[in-house]
Amino acid sequence: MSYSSEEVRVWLSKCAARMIASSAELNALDAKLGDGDLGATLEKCGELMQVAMTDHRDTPSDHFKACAMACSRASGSSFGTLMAVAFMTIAKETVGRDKIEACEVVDYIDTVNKALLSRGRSNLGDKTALDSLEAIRAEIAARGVSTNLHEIAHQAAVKAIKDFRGLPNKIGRARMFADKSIGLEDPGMVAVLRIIGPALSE
Amino acid sequence: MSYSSEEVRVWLSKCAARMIASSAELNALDAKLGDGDLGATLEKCGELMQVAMTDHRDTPSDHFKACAMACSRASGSSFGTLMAVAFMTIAKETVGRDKIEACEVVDYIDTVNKALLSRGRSNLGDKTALDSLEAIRAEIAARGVSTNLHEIAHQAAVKAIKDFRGLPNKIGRARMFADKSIGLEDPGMVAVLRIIGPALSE
Amino acid sequence: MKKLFNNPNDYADETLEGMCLAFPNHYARSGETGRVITRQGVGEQGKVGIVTGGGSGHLPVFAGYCGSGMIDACAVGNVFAGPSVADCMDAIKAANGGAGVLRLYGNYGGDRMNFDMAGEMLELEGIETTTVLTADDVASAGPEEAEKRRGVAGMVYAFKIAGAAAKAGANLAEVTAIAQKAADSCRTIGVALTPCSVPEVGKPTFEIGEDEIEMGMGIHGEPGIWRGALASADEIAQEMTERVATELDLQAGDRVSVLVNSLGATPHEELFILYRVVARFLAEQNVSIVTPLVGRFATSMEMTGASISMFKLDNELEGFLNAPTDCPFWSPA
Amino acid sequence: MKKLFNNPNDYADETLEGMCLAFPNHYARSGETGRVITRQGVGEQGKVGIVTGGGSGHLPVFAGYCGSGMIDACAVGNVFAGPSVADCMDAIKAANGGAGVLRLYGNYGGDRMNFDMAGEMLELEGIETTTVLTADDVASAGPEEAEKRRGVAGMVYAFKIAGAAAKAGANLAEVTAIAQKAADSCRTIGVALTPCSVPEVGKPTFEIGEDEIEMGMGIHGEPGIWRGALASADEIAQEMTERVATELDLQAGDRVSVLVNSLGATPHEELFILYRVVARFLAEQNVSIVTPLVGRFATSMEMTGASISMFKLDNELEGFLNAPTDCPFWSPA
Ligand SMILES: Nc1ncnc2c1ncn2[C@@H]1O[C@H](COP(=O)(O)OP(=O)(O)O)[C@@H](O)[C@H]1O
Ligand SMILES: Nc1ncnc2c1ncn2[C@@H]1O[C@H](COP(=O)(O)OP(=O)(O)O)[C@@H](O)[C@H]1O
Ligand SMILES: [Mg+2]
Ligand SMILES: [Mg+2]
Ligand SMILES: [Mg+2]
Ligand SMILES: [Mg+2]
Repeated sequence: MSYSSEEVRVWLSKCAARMIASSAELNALDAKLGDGDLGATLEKCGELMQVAMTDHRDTPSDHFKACAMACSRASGSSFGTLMAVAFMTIAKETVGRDKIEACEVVDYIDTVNKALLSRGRSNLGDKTALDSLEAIRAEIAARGVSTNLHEIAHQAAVKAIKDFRGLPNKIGRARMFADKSIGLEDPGMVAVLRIIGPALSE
Repeated sequence: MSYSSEEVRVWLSKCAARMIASSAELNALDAKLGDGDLGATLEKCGELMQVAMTDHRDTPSDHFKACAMACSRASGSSFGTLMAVAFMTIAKETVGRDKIEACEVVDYIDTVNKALLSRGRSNLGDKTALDSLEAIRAEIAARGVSTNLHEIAHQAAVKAIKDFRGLPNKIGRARMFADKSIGLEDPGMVAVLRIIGPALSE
Repeated sequence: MKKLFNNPNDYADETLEGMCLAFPNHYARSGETGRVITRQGVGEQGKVGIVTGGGSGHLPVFAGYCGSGMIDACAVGNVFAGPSVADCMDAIKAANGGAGVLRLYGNYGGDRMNFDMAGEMLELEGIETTTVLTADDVASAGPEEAEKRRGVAGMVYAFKIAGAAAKAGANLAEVTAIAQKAADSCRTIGVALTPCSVPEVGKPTFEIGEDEIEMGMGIHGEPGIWRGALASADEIAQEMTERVATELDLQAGDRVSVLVNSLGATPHEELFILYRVVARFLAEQNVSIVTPLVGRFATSMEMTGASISMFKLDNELEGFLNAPTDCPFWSPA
Repeated sequence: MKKLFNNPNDYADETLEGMCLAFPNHYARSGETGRVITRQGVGEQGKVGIVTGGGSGHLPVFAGYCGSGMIDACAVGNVFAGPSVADCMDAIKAANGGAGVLRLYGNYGGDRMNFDMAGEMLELEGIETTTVLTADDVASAGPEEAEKRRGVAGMVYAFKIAGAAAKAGANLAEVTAIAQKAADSCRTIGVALTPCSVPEVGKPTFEIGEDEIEMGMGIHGEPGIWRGALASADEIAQEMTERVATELDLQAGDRVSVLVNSLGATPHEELFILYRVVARFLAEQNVSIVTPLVGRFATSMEMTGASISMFKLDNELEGFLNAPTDCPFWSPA
């Protein structure tokens, strides 16, 4: 199974729409532990991505690069930059190819997450969006690539939030309130879930 | 009847002591309509005057001049300056004489008050210490100089406060709160009464 | 009252002590009480001296503006209280270089009384003095009673102009005349959002609602023109700008300096937001802005609020405004 | 929240608009979003460029320090939020005169991430960049974890030194080295009395009791070392001075610059009251103070509080500290 440039464009467009739609919820979550701008950041990223995704491009890589540019313009907040880094990383990984193979997704997520850990100087277990990505990667790796990639990712993202809720935040603004963060959902982890979108059964 | 240089010195010393004693009351009154420093001002003036009045001088004028200097050092607030002007004026009026005649007191008060009105750019009726001085002058003028000069002054000062209580302040900081000042005693008028000291019968 | 100080009664003295410790090449304490600040090189023979004075709590006004090409000596009172007559005398004596001394200060009854008396007493000692009062606050009285107006932030223009003229060698009459011209060419209005606290008093100087502002309030909390709901910065600035500009009778081609001044807590960010409105207003009238000043020039300690001043220039005023000075507080921002 | 602004989302942009209107000969907006401030004459061929950046709400930090002999270009975020990667890129491009660009900014995770990424992306375009992070806040981590410390008011020394070195013709490696030396030679601690409000949020950044202060709080309200009762200015200043001085290992004969900085609302009067304590402390150790700075250099809008920085000098640093600059905000008071 593989994804064409056009399929990637449509998928990114839908992600963008979901980012915009979850703005209020994510602002509220970030307000508890950070500066309350996570929703605004995703909204701005989403808007710029939607505009960028109206153009049809030859390769998935071109679309990812355009999204990277969009996110690097959107905001100075962490999540926007992390998205920009993620998109830029995958754009580089896939450069020159006209489609993406589903079986490579696990490797891409791994590469992206390594880039993000290095850029953000954080570690797995710090209770961030990157723990969600890692959970998704691990789950896909364990269960194998299938047509229900989306379902697998969704379940993994839900479980990650639950698994980390009781732990303290160890990086970012929320680290300032590490004690307070125990028992609360990390806003960035919830953002990952929202970007993936609802389970098909929901 | 006349007052020697020594009698003047002792009288000024007692005034100074009364100024210090009334500090708290006058601060509180000034706080209602002004900046609450009238008592502090009188206290400082009184302290410097007391020090100045430990020296024996040849003439009443020398004592008044020393008090003028004391008050001009004490504070930048209005009452201190008015006292300095008053003492300087009477020092000039009596210069070179070794005693003061009781029958001249009415004229001295008049001269002092004219100097104060001009220096403070205020008018009689503005509800200030000067209205008290004028009431004292008028009462002495009407009843004639007698040994109970102090009683006459005291009664006039008490009556002036009562007569002006219902009127608005028209000058100084209290003017900013003209409406609020109706029904309140002008702090400077009370200061005059306190400087005179209690009636003998009190 | 949340402030950084020791004994409330030492607030003014310790301020001056620190200021002179920090800038010993610029400021020195003098006078019997140490309540007179003089500039480096004060009392220069043959130069007209300029003294000012007023209460503490308004830095850089007043003492901060001592400097070469600015004020020579300043008499300093307690917070929001005038300087004593004796300190005014000491300041005048310090500033005297034999060519006479201009008393240049804000139009407040108490200060006037004290400076007048100090001047009179020193005339006996043969020091010639003149007086110019700054009275730029348009909110404090109508134009027909302009002589009753308070002096607020606009006084810094008069300090700068008079100081530069004196430094350039003008005589007492000339320095007095140009100081008066500077005072007459400036108008200011303030707006207050929250009060400050005088250390000796220990509570806020006035009360104001959580969403209220007072247009035209004075720098000691004197009553203004109206109290009402906090509006947008643009609306507030527009009203202030119009009130100030009306009186200056500006014509296309005129040149003005604009001073957007914080009363203390209002940050530079917000001064710049206000400045946009003034700049747009003047641009529409083809009036050009020269040497704008945006910052804290005349404050009320930690009061929140701002004032807007306009200073109408001619060639002479503009030259003196831009003349060099070594005052640590004279900076455009 | 009592502040002067219009739409909260326009706070940063309107600040920059006003700043550039007021000082058009010093500042210009550039970049795709207008969120890059450049100095007059930016991009001078052959000169090493210096960029900084960070959130709005700290004026003069960051954008205010653009100027000849200071910063070349600054990327500006929303209030208390970092600049975007794209704005960082635009700032670096603007500052580039072909001799490389130093990224010089405060040690905050988000800013670091964005500047790093901007630098990496521009290396593909052949612009050579280096990084120096300022991390002067001794309250934000112990000396053994100094690399985790936040950059606060002391960064203005690094701006001044690096800017002067670049202006003097130093190459990228040299400018980077002296900027690092400046960053390493400075220590700061702050104390907060009352919070400020971020316009987009609309409520105070933190809560604190009516008589409480927080020693060591950061300029965005980051937690400090202790919370306790408001003490006298001298006691507070003494603790701050000791905490800062300890780490600099001062010896008799050393020379330091001292920066007593208001976080916004704290008035100049109180900064001078604090300054006395620092001056006395250093005098006792026979350390001399050179070029003290007392005023608002790195603020948190209308926050009440102050910080004390010491900057240990050698001949090279002292020369650059006193080199001329035309920045409107560079003034000792
Ligand atoms: N250094 C980091 N590494 C990885 N993830 C991070 C990092 N910093 C923040 N995050 C994630 O981003 C989320 C917050 O994003 P955002 O609100 O944009 O950050 P901020 O406003 O604090 O810059 C956090 O909940 C966390 O999941
Ligand atoms: N211009 C004036 N002329 C006459 N009396 C005045 C004047 N100003 C103030 N006073 C008197 O002084 C009193 C206040 O004195 P003080 O507290 O020293 O003044 P302030 O602190 O306002 O300078 C008033 O109650 C009034 O009686
Ligand atoms: Mg956030
Ligand atoms: Mg943010
Ligand atoms: Mg009073
Ligand atoms: Mg007073």
